Amino acid sequence: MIYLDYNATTPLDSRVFEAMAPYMKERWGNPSSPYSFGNEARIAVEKARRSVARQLGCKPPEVIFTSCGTEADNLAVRGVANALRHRGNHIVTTAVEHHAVLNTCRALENQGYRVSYVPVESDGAVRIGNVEKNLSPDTILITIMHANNETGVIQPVEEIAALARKRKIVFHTDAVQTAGKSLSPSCELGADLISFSAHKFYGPKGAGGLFVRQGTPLDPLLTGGPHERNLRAGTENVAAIVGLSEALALASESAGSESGRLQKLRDRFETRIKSAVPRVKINGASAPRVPNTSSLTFDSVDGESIVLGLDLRGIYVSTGSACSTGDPAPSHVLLAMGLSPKEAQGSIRISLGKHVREEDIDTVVQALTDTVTRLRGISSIETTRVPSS
Amino acid sequence: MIYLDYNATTPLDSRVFEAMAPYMKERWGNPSSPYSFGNEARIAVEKARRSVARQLGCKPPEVIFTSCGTEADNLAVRGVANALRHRGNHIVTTAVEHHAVLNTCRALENQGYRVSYVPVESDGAVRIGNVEKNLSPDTILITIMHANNETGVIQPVEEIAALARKRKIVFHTDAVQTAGKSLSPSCELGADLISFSAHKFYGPKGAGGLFVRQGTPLDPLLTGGPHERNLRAGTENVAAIVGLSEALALASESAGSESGRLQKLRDRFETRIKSAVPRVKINGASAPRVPNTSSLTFDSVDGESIVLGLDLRGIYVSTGSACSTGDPAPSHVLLAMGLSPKEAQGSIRISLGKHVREEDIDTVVQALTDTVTRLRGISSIETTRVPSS
Amino acid sequence: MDTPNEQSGYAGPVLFYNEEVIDHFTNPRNVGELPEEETDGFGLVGDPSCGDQMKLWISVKSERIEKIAFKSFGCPGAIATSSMLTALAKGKSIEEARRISDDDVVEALGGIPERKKHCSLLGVLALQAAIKDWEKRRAAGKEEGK
Amino acid sequence: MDTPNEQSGYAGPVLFYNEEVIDHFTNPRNVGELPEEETDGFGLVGDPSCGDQMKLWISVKSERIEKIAFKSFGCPGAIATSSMLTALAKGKSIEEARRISDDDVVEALGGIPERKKHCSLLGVLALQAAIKDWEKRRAAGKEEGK
Ligand SMILES: Cc1ncc(COP(=O)(O)O)c(C=O)c1O
Ligand SMILES: Cc1ncc(COP(=O)(O)O)c(C=O)c1O
Repeated sequence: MIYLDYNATTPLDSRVFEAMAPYMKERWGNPSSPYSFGNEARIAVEKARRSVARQLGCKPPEVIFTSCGTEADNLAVRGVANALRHRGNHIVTTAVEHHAVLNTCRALENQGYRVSYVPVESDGAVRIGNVEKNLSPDTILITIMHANNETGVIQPVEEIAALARKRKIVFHTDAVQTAGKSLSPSCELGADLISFSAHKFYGPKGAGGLFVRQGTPLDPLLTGGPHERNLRAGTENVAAIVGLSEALALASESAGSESGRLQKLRDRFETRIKSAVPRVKINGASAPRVPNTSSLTFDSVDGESIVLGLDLRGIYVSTGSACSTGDPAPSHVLLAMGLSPKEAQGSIRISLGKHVREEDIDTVVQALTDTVTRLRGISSIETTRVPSS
Repeated sequence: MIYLDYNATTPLDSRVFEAMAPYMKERWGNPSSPYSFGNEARIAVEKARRSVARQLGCKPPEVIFTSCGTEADNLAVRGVANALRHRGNHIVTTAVEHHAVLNTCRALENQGYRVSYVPVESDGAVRIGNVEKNLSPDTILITIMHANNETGVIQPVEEIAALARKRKIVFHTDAVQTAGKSLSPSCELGADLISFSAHKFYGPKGAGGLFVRQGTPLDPLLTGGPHERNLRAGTENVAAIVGLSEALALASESAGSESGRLQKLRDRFETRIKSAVPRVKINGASAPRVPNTSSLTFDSVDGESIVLGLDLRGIYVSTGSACSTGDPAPSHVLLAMGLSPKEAQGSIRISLGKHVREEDIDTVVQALTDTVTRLRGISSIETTRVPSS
Repeated sequence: MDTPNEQSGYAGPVLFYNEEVIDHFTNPRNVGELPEEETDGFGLVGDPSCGDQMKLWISVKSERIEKIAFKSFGCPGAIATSSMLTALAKGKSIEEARRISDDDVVEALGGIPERKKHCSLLGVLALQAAIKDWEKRRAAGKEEGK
Repeated sequence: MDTPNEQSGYAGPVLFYNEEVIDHFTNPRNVGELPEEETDGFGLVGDPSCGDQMKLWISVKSERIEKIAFKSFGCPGAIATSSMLTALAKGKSIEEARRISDDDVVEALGGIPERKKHCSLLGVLALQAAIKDWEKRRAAGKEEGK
């Protein structure tokens, strides 16, 4: 198989699995238990927290473990919204956030919050001026993602952080697509809250986290026991936490060389596909992008049909939109960039990762060319002749 | 080691680990991905859902997977509170709920809900009349646990369910301490919402679930993608879900014989400790209790000191209260049963499980006797003489 | 093929196509266009600016569909159901063809994911449009022939 | 011993006692009571109806603590810090003993979990109460002796 959907999930690194296994097999104690067997688990959790803090460039108590990236996003957005309700009810975000942020903002609108969805330009990036224009005295939170999961486009997060700091507004960034992959520690982004998710960087599913800068007002989402500094109740998933920390350490170690390698592969892919297939567009290509992601729009064909065509050849890519995975609405990200619904429907996402080799790229270019050509042969939009009746 | 804290967490069954491993090692696809490799993961998740539904006695779509028991409790309580806000703002619970329910109710009080905490009798059980007395026309939710984690006392959940049905009030029960252990499928309890947590029945940490009876009004807690029928967003933790279902199937299989065995061990323990140590009280002994739990109060000694004394001999038990695990407040459960703070401070919990043998019980009785005797020798409360100054 | 969607009532995003559907997606029957002179009826349904689109041509001899062809811009479900529809309709009398329902198409394919059932309607509607077109042309022809 | 609590700023429920603390918990020094006739000062602090309690006896010769004894109803932290306090105070002059602080006790034990620091105050307060009692008795004795 050739797997090209690393933005959806990644294989668990076998070293990470080995690090987790003892906490499933032998050291299964509850980290909150008041005896030595529980302490072993607690020590593992706190060691993981220190390691993650080192990778992110923050203090250990600023790391809160959650069950996934979605939970981290919900904790950040709902947590600030609740904690600062007395100060204001306005939230600023973008039109291209992941649904974990976007649908959470929509849910908050139902609870009486006002949300501004800053538009992006056709390159997929927001302009800082548009963010600033949307701020008001009752703005309590800015939540803008680091890199977009569909296009890989990077938002000007450092600039937004500076703006938020100046205006004393809490700033959250969803760094699920960059944590463990960027060259610099996430904390240098300058955000007050940063979400990440282990299964995006060769860690386990069921493990995410939120950096919470000291002093950031935040209410918990899950209440109960005093776990995670009262910010996330629930018996800690020790193995998953250990796995997250191990995965982050390993990923950060190779982030530098891996970025460069992926960028070359991605460029090779884009150059070749553009010359092999007419009428293909790379979305977000003119904005800064993460090195592993390519969003492509093919004229006159349906993305899901391309995905299935490739699937039948053992190549796994995804559609640029949830549409093609059963939801009839085309990608909100591509629409926000100005693509027509038809264009959005004709889009796929390729995202590369550590097991992708140069040969794979050439195989994929060939398979994709064949598939698109065949589908265009079937496509009713390609028909020029409509019988006159 | 002799582990006697099965109510806190349990060892992962090695068969469960084996069932999970393939989903960490080979079949790591994202269940929501639109290609065959993702489908493998989806098939596993939906197979697990059907298996859990079979065990609980409900339909597969009525099973929602969460990351832990705490999340299931929060989803149930906050989910109903939000969904029915327009109908009323009153919630009925008890004074002895787990913090996952209790602190969630308290958080809802801050959001304008009114919560009635039904008292328990000295045996630890609520009386149905007291529940009924607290209902009002604006009651939208009753949330009362099945078995208490500290005392093992079973609440009259079937009666409460009948009452709730009659009054058309949604009823949630936290069955974290009974799921996988009871003889009858949880759905026979008659509740609309039932929480459970895999790590309490030899499954993995990081896997819980909520039974949601068809038609029960419920808002999601984690918003984002359309996972879990829009009730719980976030990439599914496939391995944990597979583990939960495997663990529940295995536990349910042996629940009958295991209950009987544990009850005998518990009775042996209680009989012997009462005859070996003077001034010891078994909390909740006169109410129906789950067979594995024993809550003991020793006069004039501190529970945490007993726990450490036993810990030093390789025996792991917990205090009856979070107090002794660092929180200065004594157990809310024992206080609600009428124990004095001093009595509550002198309490420990023994909870048995599948690796406990008869010999272990005898070893523990001896060690506990020695420890309590030694501590009473140090105890200032045991001093009768206060020098006259 | 295991189809957890249907059995569990699961309505999540993932799609499960069976082998028959995949075969019709990979080797669609009667794909293409009929030349102007062979076309007795034409149907166009769907709006490609928002979802799937389908075009369908029929050639009718003695009130029987002798030739049929389609083109489709759409998801695998749309392509496969359109293909199956043309396979079912070919050789049928107009009256028989008119009665082919979306359920017939789905049944002939051995099932299709719940969320893709609407696709099977597209082909049926295109065929009905083509039959209507044929009726109109025939009526016009009779007029002329008078 | 690894004490993640302190290093990570973690303030969760679990306690980590080091070996020294465990030794003082297992083999508390100077545990017991002094007989009435040897008691020159007595201190009682804490309310057992709500938390830990401690009783402490001292026997003073030439303004020096010759004998000291304690009993404690409390958590391991309370027992260990009380034990260490008596070990520190024994043989000291009243003036030196008065200056023993809770930090001194914690330091002598090589540290104690953050959440248990308040325990170490209990012993210190009991000793100060006993010293006050000794002063009162001495003053009363002098009165009498006058
Ligand atoms: C940008 C972004 N945010 C949030 C998430 C949600 O993370 P998780 O799948 O761990 O819930 C994802 C991935 O699905 C993502 O790509
Ligand atoms: C009765 C009860 N409810 C809820 C929970 C919380 O479950 P979890 O630890 O999976 O969050 C527990 C255990 O901690 C419990 O005993």
